Amino acid sequence: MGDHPFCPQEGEVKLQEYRSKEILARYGVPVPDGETATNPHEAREAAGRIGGPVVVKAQVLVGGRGKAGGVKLAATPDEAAARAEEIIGLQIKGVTVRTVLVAPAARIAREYYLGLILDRGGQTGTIIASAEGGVEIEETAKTDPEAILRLPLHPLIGLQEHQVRRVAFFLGLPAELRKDFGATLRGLYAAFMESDADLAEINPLVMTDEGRLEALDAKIVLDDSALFRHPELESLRDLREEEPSEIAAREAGINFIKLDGSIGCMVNGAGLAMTTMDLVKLAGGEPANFLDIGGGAKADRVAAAFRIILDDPNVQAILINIFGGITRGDEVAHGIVEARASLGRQVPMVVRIVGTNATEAAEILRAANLITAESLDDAARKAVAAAGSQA
Amino acid sequence: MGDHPFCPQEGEVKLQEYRSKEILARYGVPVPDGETATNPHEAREAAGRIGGPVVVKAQVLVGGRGKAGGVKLAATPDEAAARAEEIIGLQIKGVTVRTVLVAPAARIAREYYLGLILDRGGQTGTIIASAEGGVEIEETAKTDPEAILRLPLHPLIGLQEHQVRRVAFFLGLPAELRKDFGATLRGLYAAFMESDADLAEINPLVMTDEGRLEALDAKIVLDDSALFRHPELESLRDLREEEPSEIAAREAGINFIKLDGSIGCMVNGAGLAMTTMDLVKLAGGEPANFLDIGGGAKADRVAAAFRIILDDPNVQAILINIFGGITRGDEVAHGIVEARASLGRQVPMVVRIVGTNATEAAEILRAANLITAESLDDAARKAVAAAGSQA
Amino acid sequence: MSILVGAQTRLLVQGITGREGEFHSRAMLEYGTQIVAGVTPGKGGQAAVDGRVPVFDTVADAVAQTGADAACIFVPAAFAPDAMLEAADAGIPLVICITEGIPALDMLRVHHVLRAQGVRLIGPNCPGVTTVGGAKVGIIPGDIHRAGPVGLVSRSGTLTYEVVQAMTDAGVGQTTCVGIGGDPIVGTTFIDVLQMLNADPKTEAIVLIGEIGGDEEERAADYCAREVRKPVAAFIAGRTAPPGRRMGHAGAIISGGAGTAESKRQALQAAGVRVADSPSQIPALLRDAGVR
Amino acid sequence: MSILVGAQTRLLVQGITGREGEFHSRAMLEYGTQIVAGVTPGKGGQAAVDGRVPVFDTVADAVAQTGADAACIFVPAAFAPDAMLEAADAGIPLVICITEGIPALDMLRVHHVLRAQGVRLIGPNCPGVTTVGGAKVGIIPGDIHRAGPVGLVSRSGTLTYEVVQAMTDAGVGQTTCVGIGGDPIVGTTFIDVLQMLNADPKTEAIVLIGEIGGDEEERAADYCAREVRKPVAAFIAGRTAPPGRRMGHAGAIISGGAGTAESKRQALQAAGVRVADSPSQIPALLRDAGVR
Repeated sequence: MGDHPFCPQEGEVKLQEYRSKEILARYGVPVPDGETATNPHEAREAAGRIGGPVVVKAQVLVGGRGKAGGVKLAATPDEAAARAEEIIGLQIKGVTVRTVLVAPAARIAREYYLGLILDRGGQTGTIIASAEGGVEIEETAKTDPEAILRLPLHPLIGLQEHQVRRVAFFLGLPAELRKDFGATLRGLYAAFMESDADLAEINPLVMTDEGRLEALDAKIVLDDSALFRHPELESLRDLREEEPSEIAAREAGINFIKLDGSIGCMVNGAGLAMTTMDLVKLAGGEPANFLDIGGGAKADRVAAAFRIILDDPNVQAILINIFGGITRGDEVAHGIVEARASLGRQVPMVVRIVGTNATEAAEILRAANLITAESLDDAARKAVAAAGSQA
Repeated sequence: MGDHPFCPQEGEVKLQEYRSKEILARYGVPVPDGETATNPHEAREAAGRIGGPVVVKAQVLVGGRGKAGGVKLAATPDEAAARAEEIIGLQIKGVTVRTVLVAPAARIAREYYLGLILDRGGQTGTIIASAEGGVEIEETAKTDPEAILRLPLHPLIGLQEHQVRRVAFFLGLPAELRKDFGATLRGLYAAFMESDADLAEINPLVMTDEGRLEALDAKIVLDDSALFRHPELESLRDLREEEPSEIAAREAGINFIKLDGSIGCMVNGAGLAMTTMDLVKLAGGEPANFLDIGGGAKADRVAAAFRIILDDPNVQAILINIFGGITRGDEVAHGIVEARASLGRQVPMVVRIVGTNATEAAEILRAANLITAESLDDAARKAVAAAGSQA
Repeated sequence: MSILVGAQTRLLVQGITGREGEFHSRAMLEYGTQIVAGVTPGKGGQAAVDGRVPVFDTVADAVAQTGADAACIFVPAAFAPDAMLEAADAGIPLVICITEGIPALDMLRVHHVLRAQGVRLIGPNCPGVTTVGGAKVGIIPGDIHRAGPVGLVSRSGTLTYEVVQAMTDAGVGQTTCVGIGGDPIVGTTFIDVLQMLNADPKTEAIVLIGEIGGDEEERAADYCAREVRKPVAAFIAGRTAPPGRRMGHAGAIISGGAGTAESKRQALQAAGVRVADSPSQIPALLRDAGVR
Repeated sequence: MSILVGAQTRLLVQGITGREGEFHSRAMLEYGTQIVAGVTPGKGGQAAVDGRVPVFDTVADAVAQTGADAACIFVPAAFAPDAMLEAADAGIPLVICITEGIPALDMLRVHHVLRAQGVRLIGPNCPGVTTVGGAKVGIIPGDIHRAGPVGLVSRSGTLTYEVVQAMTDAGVGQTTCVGIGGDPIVGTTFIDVLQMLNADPKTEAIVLIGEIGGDEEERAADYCAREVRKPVAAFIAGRTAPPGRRMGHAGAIISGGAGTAESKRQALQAAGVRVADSPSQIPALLRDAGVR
């Protein structure tokens, strides 16, 4: 249920509202007809086809788009074009709106929250439901935890009919809507399972004035580890909202997150990479990034990592920390020296290579005039000092 | 794996070879093309369409049709017609052949057995496999138990790929056939689960001279309790091989099996019905049937039971044993008296009604000149005596 | 306290507003069973059985509000598996399912899930459990019982009533009578109940009612020989059943010579169990074994 | 005997003929690990790692013929769930899965099935387990260890090596080092390993290496306070990680203030655990706690 603005290589893949709805509709969840538009003209045409009042909604992966002016009503196609004009290009939490969804404006009688998450603590999928829809579920969890039903699924047999009934009764749905609600929850569950999702939520699920159920907004977050078996979903990943450097890193097989400091880090292993950042901070510096180069670092990946790190103009020094458990240290050292020779911009580099053939590695590095270090603490201190001397 | 020639109301539904193959083919099991024929003309046409040598096979639910002359090869369409002429109308274990299957004659390199059964003892589905196909698996179980692999499925997650591999290696399949074998076993499993089968077997599964896998013969036995959710399978039940009286019983909601004795039995509950038969035998008589009239016996069902029992000319007396736990005994007694009045043939009846309102019941029965009994042993003795006096 | 159910049992009935559910709930109440709740989805807030039992929409609600600790299920076969899972998920430790005709593959799933959850399931397709003078849960007629020292376990329905009636008529009373059901997959086996009766201080002797098919009776015989120190009497139905034919219960089938009445009778006799030729002999066999 | 693995362990390697499998099998053999069998479907009858390890088509065959009692898995993510189930079905009581990138829903299924079967799963996405001087199972470099009295449990890979190296350099040896893996669903938790190390007579002190995300470290702290009577030192990675961003391990994520490095550090300190600011401080903290 967390809100994670970044999706690096290993982790989650968040889908836009309209793409999430596309998937849910395939599984029988009632989704209002809607069309995307990337300019006012398309928005006008879409509103004309839909007929009647519409809502124009910014398609961004960050929360709070309503408050930011990213969701507006329009009574006519011309109004829809005007609203699209206002929304497209808007900056919401640093993300530029490029696409809007034009959908029929629903007359809402009641709003519900209905979600399915992979609960890591409980080690199973869990239904989350609340009759207080339309607000962030995290907010409801704080203000009125009693208003939320958390119903764990059996890890081997999945969603059961008695659970569908229990959620329907918990939400206090009118009897005549229970059948449609069953189809909706079963559809949400099938979408969650068959897409290998970490999260699939409908918020709000609304009962309209006419007494129909509609998934007014939806969000699906996919498990990145499972994308290999969903080629049809991989293409749904929205690259445009990610940092270009993070996209480049993912393509090179590197796990990278850009930060605001001046000391670039290149480390093998996520835990060791975070530790390296922690020690930079402890030594009085600020890390410019998290970068896990992965196992068995090869020369081309080292070179890609250098390019990605140095792409950030704030970087004043680079700290390289490699625990050569499997990889031979001398090979890594050679790779660093070679890659460095072809770099456009030169900054001081502190290199620590531990493990197999560390002595040979140290010699190669010293011969290339790279700063070496005895320990990780020492490396962090030297990197901070080197960056300071550059600033 | 047993061979059960009868399929009363509660229990199993055995499907003919060609119907079993139809289902398996839907799940991707490789089944040779074949057509059914009910006369020589149709067999000739079928053989013509198939082309090349064919095999003509009697479609009956009893075993041993090969030995009984129910399976014959034909090189030409005319020969196929001649063989069909010989087979159609043949009596195999008391069953008249009405349909033959005309299928391409396979050139067999090797024969395997591959089956899935619901193992009641192990309380899960179990794969049975043997490289000695083409013979009854029960026979192999006796002569060479080591030649059989029994692999239980996980009751909640079902067939796993490592099990598919294990069976393939156990059978010693050539490496190039392993992929096709996987599709076959997965198809057999899907057919088993999705049809709610008690048994689904391919025997033999053959490797042809050309190195292809083919399900040469197949048998599916369905779980009768699950037929309510498989209306498409209910129609596959082969009524023609059952006793007409048993079909009539099933339609009346009565569980009935015809036997060879002279004392008709009408009892509520299967265990009590068998006990009643046992006591008839113990008293020196022979039961003419097993009949469980079910719970809450109503007048129309009592009447139907009388008709079914008396349809058997061997019946010389009827023993009625009702434990009126739920049902009121006096109501059952009235039902018996009424139904008896409208019967074409009259035989002595011994009636024992125990439980609720048994005293009132006894009075009604005595007033109608029916023989009553103090105990079940007494009832059995009186029924045997009454039958003896008729013979 | 006998076994499984008693005066302290707080029973919930699933499907209480159905024809069968209501009829038998009334009979259970008349026997003295404490029915604290009924469940019928969509009828929450009503009261069933002449207004005597509050009805809830879900088992979870019923448990939360009444503290029910046993469930008896009368819902139709298509919905009974879900009902069993619902009771187990709501934390009910004892589920007694009367419904017959449940598909075997459904029961397989339910059986293994409930076992992993530590839930005791009796049935399905069973007449239920009666602890004489305590509680009757299910459909065993209440008036055939008499309090006494004999525990009974059976795969049959009306045959059980026949044996109980014979015992009561002969003045031999019962502690608890358990019908485990005749389906291929049942939650509780002969051995489970033998274990409970063997451990129950009120039970002095045990009656086992079996029938042809499967090898449950043979395994029960083995268990009797190894563990049970109380006298056991038994009756096996189906001596005259022809091989290879099903006799009602899907379980009552003989395949290839295994599971015949004779094999079961011999196994039981070898284990020191007294085997009757007719239900009417059971009381005498118990008297012989020292039952007062 | 330390914990989980040792000189007596009869190891089977699944995926032994793959690049990773063969490389690490060689390293394990060099360490002295007893590898009795390898499994690669279709390569049964061959011998792997320079002819030193017999290869079988199935785990069942390998177990039947070699008596293997632990499995180490190097097969690709798409096939690893099946490999774990195969090991468990063949009766292997300890499965160590090195493979990373296994879909969470697959692991959910495997985790619950293996737990019900009583199989101890370490990982996936973990570096494995080394009992110093006994056996190394997995990919932890063998030469960073030194025998001694400290047990270690960690969610990380190379960070674990860093800490172990620091300990060895400072002359503080280890009993068993366990990498439990950083995935959202893992077979064995901190608490499971703490329990084993706490019960192991050879282990005198414990090191715990955690990172941001989840609440495993907080629960481990609670367990330490309640149950562990041996000194515990800890390091938590990710104090500088910005909230809401994933740092490699799917588990390493901070959501809404819970699971931060600070919350974990505080929970551990409150439980009496000595918490280091840098891996290099761990040896000194252990010395302070009385480790020779």
